[in-house]
Amino acid sequence: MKKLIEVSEAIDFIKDGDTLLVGGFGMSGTPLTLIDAIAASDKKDLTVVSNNLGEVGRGLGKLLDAGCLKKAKGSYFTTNREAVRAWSEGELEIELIPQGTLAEAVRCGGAGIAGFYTKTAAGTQLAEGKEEKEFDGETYILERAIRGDVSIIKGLKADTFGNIVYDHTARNFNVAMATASDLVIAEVDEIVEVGEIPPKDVVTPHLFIDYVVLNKYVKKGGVYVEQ
Amino acid sequence: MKKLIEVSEAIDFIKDGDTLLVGGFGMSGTPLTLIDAIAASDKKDLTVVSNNLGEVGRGLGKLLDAGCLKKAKGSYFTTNREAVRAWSEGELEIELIPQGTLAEAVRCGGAGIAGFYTKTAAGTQLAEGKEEKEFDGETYILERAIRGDVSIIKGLKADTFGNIVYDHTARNFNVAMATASDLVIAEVDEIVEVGEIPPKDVVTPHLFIDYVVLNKYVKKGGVYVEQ
Amino acid sequence: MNNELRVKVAKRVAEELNDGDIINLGVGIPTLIPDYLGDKKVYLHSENGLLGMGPTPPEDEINMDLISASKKPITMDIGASLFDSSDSFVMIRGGHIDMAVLGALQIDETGEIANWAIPGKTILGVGGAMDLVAGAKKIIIASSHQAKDGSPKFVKKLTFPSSGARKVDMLVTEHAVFKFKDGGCELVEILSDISVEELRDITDANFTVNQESMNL
Amino acid sequence: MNNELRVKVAKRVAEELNDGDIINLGVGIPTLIPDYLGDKKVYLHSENGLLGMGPTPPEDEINMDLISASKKPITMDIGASLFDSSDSFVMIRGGHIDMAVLGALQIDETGEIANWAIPGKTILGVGGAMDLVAGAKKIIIASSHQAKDGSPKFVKKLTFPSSGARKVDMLVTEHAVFKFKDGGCELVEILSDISVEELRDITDANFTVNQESMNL
Repeated sequence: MKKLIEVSEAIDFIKDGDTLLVGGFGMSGTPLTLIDAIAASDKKDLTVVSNNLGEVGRGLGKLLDAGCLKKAKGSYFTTNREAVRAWSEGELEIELIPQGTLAEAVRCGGAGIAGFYTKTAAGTQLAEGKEEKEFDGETYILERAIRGDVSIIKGLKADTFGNIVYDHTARNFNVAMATASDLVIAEVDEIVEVGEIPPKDVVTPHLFIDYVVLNKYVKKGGVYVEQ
Repeated sequence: MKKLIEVSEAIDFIKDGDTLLVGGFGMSGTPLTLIDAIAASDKKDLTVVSNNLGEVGRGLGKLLDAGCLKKAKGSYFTTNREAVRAWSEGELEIELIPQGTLAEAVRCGGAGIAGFYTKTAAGTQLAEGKEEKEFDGETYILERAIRGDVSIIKGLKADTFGNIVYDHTARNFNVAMATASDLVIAEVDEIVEVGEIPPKDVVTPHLFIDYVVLNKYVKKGGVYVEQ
Repeated sequence: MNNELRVKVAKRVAEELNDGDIINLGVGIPTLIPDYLGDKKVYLHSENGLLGMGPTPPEDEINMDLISASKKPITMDIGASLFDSSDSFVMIRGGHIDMAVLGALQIDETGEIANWAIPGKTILGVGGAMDLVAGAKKIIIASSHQAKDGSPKFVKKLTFPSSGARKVDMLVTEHAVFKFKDGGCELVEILSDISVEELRDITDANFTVNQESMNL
Repeated sequence: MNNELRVKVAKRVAEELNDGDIINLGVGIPTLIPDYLGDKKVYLHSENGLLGMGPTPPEDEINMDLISASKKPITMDIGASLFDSSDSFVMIRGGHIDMAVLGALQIDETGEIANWAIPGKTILGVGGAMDLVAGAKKIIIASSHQAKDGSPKFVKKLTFPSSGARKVDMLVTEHAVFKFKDGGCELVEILSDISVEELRDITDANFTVNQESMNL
């Protein structure tokens, strides 16, 4: 498979200061192997866009602990008390975005749409500094599209072209994140022959995927563990 | 199945002057049975939003011939020369919208998004009267969301909850149209027991569908024909 | 609030749900509601990408890639469907959720709520709260009547950061049920042995009393 | 333009396609390209909702719910995927199509094109033309050098309605290949027995001549 590369090669595409879009919701659908490799590298000043920042010492939490991060954009960071601490001590910038706005902003980033008007958060602290506009008598705020330098996503399977399917609710942010960076790397549990995923079942078509790496973790008892 | 109704009941939800969102691309994925019933009714002054207006005397072309239409919004009408004639003689208003803008505007209509900025058509005749805005040095135009009073879409199968799957490229505009009206009616070839469509295969979840009707046409030689 | 009172609130909210409704349940009391629906069949929406959320699986069937928005393992009901986050919020923001049942930190007398941040504390989580407030067709708040320190949660004017301009439809606490309409609030039912006067004592918000529904 | 010349243009454009490219082909000459790719494997995107468009099926396998954007019956290549129109235009507008090969009514010397409407005629179809012009990573125009009436299509300034501000990358006609860069145009190759001077006679646009690639 031409797109299949080693994890070490994959993270070479990430440069200091890059914006990284990372799929997942909590620990589900998180590219754990790629994150491990980034945490073990000396990459720094990364901005991570992801719904959460993992948990303490797990998932994206490892990037925080390893000192790779400058900033995190997402909807919910309180599940990682280290993120809260780092923010309160000025070690980490945080930008809080409503979950639906985050999902839509990333989709727009991949869709050639520069911005969109939503009612979500209008009139709240999270709308401060954002343009307002009335449509049919209601106030909407302008949200800008979000794009990244590199996206890392987690699929269940890829075929040899790079078509991706996901495990149950692990589609979450992976589908949008896969569309919105200059370079997109998918981590998967398994690679199957092209043709094994029927055309109607493909969730992320291969044109969005630049490279594929294999997950070093295996699922046991419903949870990914070291092999 | 609670959502299953007769075609005659279904079209009773459509009132004179309504805006009707209609799925399909050319004749593919077009709710032919519902269109027949509307054409046979005395409904008038309808605005139809659909990529095309069928062909002469076929699909949405029947609504034109039956005098049901005031206006058509879509991306490509030249495949129906009657639509071209009706427009040039002032019998039909036409609003031309780039295909991608149409798809996105309808999706936004169903997504609680009032408008979006796209580069498509910026600087062209189709952008006349539309707000422009610069993002990162490029000109985008503001496109407004499109909503309807009633959507009529065409699926391959519905389960008894109203979950829908489509035949190959017949997803086209049906998926977005199913989200963007106050009332949504799906025409399908077959109704299957709930559970027969696996959760990962559902394309339009049942929460978007208010009513389901059965297609009176059957497919022979790849084309829908009268039974 | 003890579990008995939480169940009381959940049961009362369950009465408001209609057969066939699409429901999104917030954390806390709302998660108790599915146990008290009786014969009513509702469809539970989980914002991380599932319509048709079923009960917790047995230990040996847990898959942490089939979870709720609270990140707990779940199952899928028959007729369920899976989708990604952007499509999930099409449903929420686009008005396709019949009812959201949410907790709140404060509710003001117009029905505006605060449910994501306390001033002076770290404000690092909002999740889907604001999207649900902006988009659900109907919103019921299920909450303890007072904060843990005994201060009123149901106030004249929010002092905590608002979750959005949209007003909720109903507030159910262990003591009472209130409905919001046209910028005002009405007491429609008392659920404990409290009197209307005692209720006013522990409530900062102004409310009128529906004489008919209160049998007064 | 006769079929031989159309094939010549298609073959020349085919040389520009790279193995593994995601390609969207407009109507007319571009549809001939797949026959001249040799060993190169490209993926054809059809804006009505398919990546991996295969050849026309035999008569008895036609399904009019598996069609191209030109509404012709097609097949699916191995590894194909199906999606709806809004996702399809995420791909187009979002810059995920490596190359669009389109026809044009006019091309100006800066690379701006007109390919959807003729002034004074009914303007009732645009389809995905403007989305492709706005979003494809690279755009090649495959066209006859002159209009049917012999008038130049390759002009100084568009007189037909523009398809968008975005400039195309290359123009291939039966006579020549032009590249567009920094608002100007360069002749890089002659494909017929025409001289540069004769080419200028049938071309309204100004162009420079690449001495190196022309072996001058």
